[in-house]
Amino acid sequence: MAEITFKINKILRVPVDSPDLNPDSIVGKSLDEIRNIEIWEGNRKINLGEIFDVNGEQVDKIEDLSIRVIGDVSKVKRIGQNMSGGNIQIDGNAGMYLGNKMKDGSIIVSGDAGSWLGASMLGGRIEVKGNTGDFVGASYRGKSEGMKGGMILIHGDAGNEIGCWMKGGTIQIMGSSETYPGMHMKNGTIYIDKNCLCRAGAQMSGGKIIINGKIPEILPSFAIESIRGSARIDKEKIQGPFYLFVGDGNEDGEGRLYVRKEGNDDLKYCEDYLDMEV
Amino acid sequence: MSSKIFQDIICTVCGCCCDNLEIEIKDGNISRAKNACAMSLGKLMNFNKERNEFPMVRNGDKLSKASLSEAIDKAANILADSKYPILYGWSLTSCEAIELGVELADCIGGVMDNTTGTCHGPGIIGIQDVGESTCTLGEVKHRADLIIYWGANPVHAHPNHMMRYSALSKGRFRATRKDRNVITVDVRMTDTAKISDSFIQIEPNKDYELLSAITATVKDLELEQDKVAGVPLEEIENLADIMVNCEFGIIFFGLGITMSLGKSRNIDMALSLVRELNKRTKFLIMPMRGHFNVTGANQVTAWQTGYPFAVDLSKGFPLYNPGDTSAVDILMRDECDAALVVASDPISNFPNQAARNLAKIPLITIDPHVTLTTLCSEVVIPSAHVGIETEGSIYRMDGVVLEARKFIEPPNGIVSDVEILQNLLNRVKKISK
Amino acid sequence: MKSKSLKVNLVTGRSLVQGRLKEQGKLSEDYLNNVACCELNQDDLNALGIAKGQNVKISTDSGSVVVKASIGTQALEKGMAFMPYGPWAEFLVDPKTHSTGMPTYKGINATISPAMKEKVLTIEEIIEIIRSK
Amino acid sequence: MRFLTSELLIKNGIIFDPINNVDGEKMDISIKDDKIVDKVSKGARVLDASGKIVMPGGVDIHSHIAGSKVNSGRILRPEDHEKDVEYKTKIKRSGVGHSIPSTFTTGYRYSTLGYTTVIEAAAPPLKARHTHEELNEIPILDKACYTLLGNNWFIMELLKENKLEECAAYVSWMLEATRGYAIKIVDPGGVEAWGWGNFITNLEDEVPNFSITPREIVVGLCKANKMLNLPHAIHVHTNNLGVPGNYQTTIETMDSVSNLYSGDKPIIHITHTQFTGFKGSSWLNLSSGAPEIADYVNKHKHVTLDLGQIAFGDTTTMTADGPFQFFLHKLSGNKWVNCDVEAETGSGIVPFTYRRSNYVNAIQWGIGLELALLVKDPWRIFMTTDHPNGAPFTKYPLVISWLVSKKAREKALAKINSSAKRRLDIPGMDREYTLSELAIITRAATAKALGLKNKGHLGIGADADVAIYDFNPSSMDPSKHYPKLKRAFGNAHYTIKGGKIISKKKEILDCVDGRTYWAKSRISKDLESSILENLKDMFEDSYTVRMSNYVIREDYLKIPEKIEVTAEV
Repeated sequence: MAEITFKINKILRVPVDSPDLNPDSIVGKSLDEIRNIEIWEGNRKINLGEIFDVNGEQVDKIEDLSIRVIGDVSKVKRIGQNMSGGNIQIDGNAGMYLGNKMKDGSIIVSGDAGSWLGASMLGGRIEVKGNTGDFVGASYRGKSEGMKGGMILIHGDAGNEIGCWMKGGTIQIMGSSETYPGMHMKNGTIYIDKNCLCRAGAQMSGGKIIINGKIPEILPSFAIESIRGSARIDKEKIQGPFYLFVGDGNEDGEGRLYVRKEGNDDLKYCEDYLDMEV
Repeated sequence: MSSKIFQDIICTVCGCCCDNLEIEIKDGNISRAKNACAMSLGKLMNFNKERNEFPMVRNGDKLSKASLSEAIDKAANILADSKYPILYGWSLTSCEAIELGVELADCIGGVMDNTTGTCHGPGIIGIQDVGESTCTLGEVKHRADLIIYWGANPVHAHPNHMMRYSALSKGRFRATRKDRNVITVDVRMTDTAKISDSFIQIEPNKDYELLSAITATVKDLELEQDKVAGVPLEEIENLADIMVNCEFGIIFFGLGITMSLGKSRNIDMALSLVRELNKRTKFLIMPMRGHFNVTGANQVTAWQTGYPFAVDLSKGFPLYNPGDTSAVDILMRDECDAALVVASDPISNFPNQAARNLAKIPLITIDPHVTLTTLCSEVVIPSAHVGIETEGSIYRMDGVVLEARKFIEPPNGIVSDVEILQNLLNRVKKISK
Repeated sequence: MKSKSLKVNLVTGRSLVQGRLKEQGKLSEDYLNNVACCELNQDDLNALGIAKGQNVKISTDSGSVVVKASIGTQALEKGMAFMPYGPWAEFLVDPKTHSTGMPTYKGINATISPAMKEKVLTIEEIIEIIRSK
Repeated sequence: MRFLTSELLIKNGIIFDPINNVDGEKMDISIKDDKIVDKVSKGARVLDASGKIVMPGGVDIHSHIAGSKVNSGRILRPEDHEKDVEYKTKIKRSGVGHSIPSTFTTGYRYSTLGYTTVIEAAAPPLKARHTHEELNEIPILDKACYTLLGNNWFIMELLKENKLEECAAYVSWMLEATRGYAIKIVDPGGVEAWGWGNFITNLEDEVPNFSITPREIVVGLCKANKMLNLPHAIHVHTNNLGVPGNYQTTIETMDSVSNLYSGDKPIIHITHTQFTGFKGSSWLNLSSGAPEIADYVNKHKHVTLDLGQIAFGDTTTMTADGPFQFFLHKLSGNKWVNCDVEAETGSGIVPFTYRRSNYVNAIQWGIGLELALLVKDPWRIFMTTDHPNGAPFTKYPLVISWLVSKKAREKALAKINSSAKRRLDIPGMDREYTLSELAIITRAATAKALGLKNKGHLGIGADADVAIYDFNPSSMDPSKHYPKLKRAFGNAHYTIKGGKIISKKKEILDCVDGRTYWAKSRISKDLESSILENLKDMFEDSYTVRMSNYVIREDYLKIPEKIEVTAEV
């Protein structure tokens, strides 16, 4: 993989909007052409070169292109938007809309990432070592189609409404999630290794959510279906036992919500509604 | 000095926009105001108190007197130089001023946001996912036999609401109070609950769960919990029955569910419940908008830019995403480098850290009163009170448009928001040519 | 047994007095007395060992502030506190908007402890804090 | 570059001006200030229009562009705006487009299609001020709005007691109070029944609590319209819209006023007739009722129609017909907004996508075109898409290509649902609209139907609204070269409004404010005072606003233009 590095060279006061900082807009361009790519700093048009020191050499095939962004770019929005290949590595904290509408390729963030990570994602892979904001893999406001494919892996915690209006793909949170994971979810898989604050799978109509840690309460419109020995994410199998709830009844949904049995004693009441002996 | 009486004056305090005030003017002051509630009287009898008498510009650490053109010149330069300015407030001024505000934001490339973000913004986000079934207040007055106040306390926040538009009003098909069933759902027994027919006490931050349970019951699903949000199951079933069997029901929701845990999704669920109920009977929902023209701020911003609030015009086209382009979030991420606040006092209502970030950047405030925001500002320009000293179009909470009228001359040297903003816009256009 | 502090669920909101006074201007003594206050349930006050009108300190993850304690006219449950919107409540509000633009003004976990000796900040002092770099 | 002279000469254009019987002749058009004159001085600025079509500015008789319903649609659909934005320039304000454009974008995009006059199709009287505030902010276009009266409590009561003269006086007062242009009737009685969540299905159903039937409302208002001598006929959105078998309701509605017809001016206009031309008893056997409707219209001179043509793709349906929109919400499952207005009307919004593969949508596509091809008199059928219900107005060039070219229709037919194709008569229809007929149904006939004397033609004294399209009919055949025609009508070579050159291709060169027309029918003094008396207490118990706060003053409109007539009552 040939690498082009972008090292942030100034403290950003206002947000930067750089949807063209992605492999598709950089492949086949010379370093000077890359430096002259237009981006927005607040309401001013500037060039990439004005806030990044750009090094490396021209790469003509997108599969070989690896973009490395060094420094705190938490105020730089839409990195990797619409990318269809190649790799982006961010050493530091990333901004909002990272990998927005991404088709393919991969993004790795060593620090935290902002909200709307991988929103409306179609394919590819995003990995965040730290935490993320809200609306991971979600849809745009008013649209009823979120992430359709691809894979998002977050090692830290995630915010609210991850996988909102999700239609496919997989989101794995190794930490905890706040409220409403899988909100209005239609399909796809969400795995939360630790705890969920509340309201998992609210108004979901399909798809699968697995909560490995603790959740204080299940929404009243969900119904217990059975206790399963294990649950599957794509090919990987996780040993249970899990309570399996089906919902959201309010949307006549067939979403499947797996909640680990141990540690969730508050949910024991649902076992009375199971006809099979436990 | 002779006294003069003005009829059918429109009140410019809360979202009710009562339009039957009768004002008596004596020696240039309001001596009596018939049909005005306590909050309205608070404004009508004291609008002259604690006013900014003249424009002020800060040099060093003190705000000192300046001429109108000096203040506008300084403000214009701040805005023209700014790389990411916020234009905030707008809910306590006229639509004509808001139209100029959007044009100014479009011209300088700033973020146009109004107080909806910290009021019923979550409600609008919910509507954008589910839609809403609503009406004008007269439909409630004429037809409603079931009125539910959810997380709203009109006795305190909209004192004339029940008398003019809902529970205590006389409608064509609902002549007396007995024809109406009034239910209040809140975390505490509010004064509104005390005059309702029944009160449902809900645990704080559990609105979504209760709404979800009621919707499930309306859909005849079997609930597996005997208590939801602290409300026993048969009380939920009873409420669901009342809702399904009414002829015309309405939910008025307040900040109780937009400001607590779940925010926009609480309203998303409430809208879904109402949509579900429309399969069985006639059911509507309406937000209790707080300020007299916050609805107008949404409408004007929406017809000019396509979006009701939190509109980022810095890239030459409108961008909307509350959470990214909304005032509190931008301030918490410390992303803006200048601000214009019109007819609002964010420094005394925003979370403290957001207020600090707002106070540390060049801040221009246009407001009749001395407020915490004006005291922290770089430039202060006093403006006339809409609906008292200047006229203007305002939108009631249900979207009905009224034209607030002028019946007292403003103090000399004090001009309207519209005139100030027009000057400011012209000056900015000259600078950025 | 007088417990030194009490866990409560804080709701900030509109009250008619605050609604009326905000229209009149926020520098008046009247405004301070009616807005720099926190309504509590009578039993909670007793548990804290303080009487109506004495000062208490409220703190949340976002900050803390000293205000006058009072009894809710609109019956407050045990474990609940109500404060009118305004410059004092602002220190306690959770700024996290969960990407909706709305900070959390209601349902905030807070702890309350007696602070008879401490003073309620005046508007000028609050402005000083806000403008301090 | 700015020209000092206010004179303009459009040279050698190929003129289509049906009102003045000019059909494709090479002529010059002279303009001075904002009027068309017979000649100009040598100093006039010259626009070379040789080899190009020159027509009067387009006049759109039915479009939802302003008002509380349209704005609720804008607020509802950020996802519709996100994909189609308008960048600001020195002259243009920024904005958003697709199915519900923001106000500025509406003005710019209509002018790049060569349209210069657009009528807002439905203004709820109580919220008419909102409509006018938005119309004031739509640049360039001249405009007006229709006042919704078909479910008005006071009118229903007056008609029930047969007080026809008081009803006419009240209508005259309402048009002045709301600065409206014509009587708009939507699902008469049905929206009032929807106030209780009920539905009205035919002209004979009684409206709950008012014991009047939709037929009596239509007939009563048609009589009132004639008494008041209003410039435009009653503009009717019939009952049962969007329901299979509703073509019969449409014909009954047209026939209910046939005996009132005298003189040569049509007295009833049925709007977006495609949605009301459904035959069959269910979605499965849905077929086109266009032949029957067209046959009736060909035999009766008192009726005019507009198409309400659909085009495939995503759009937003919005009408004052609350019950229909709820019906469409249940059908589609999409998000739904409903807003009932006290004592007057209602409204509903549902985003909707018309799909080629969908049997019902394909039949709807056919119904609209069959109506256009079967109604013989082009002066009584107008081209609309009921923007944005059938399609956004930016799709007009596509609809034009279907009307003028059989090949264009065949290309579209090849992709639609095959069983729908079999059931439609379109494949067998050969008629192709001539350019003159096209000018009639998009500007001349609509201006005439609206009674706007200075619009829709290029005669001396007409408003200087001109559209120049880069298509040479002498060297190219519209039927064969329809893609070129579509492109030409998609971005007018030049659009001139009030004598000013507004746009060249897609670029906006100048921005002016348009007029807002409203109709004033002067009635006798004593009738007026009798009405005013019992209006006051009607407001007391029916409305939540006072009468003095209901009336809109004339200078609330940016540039008001009163069209005054004298009533017979």
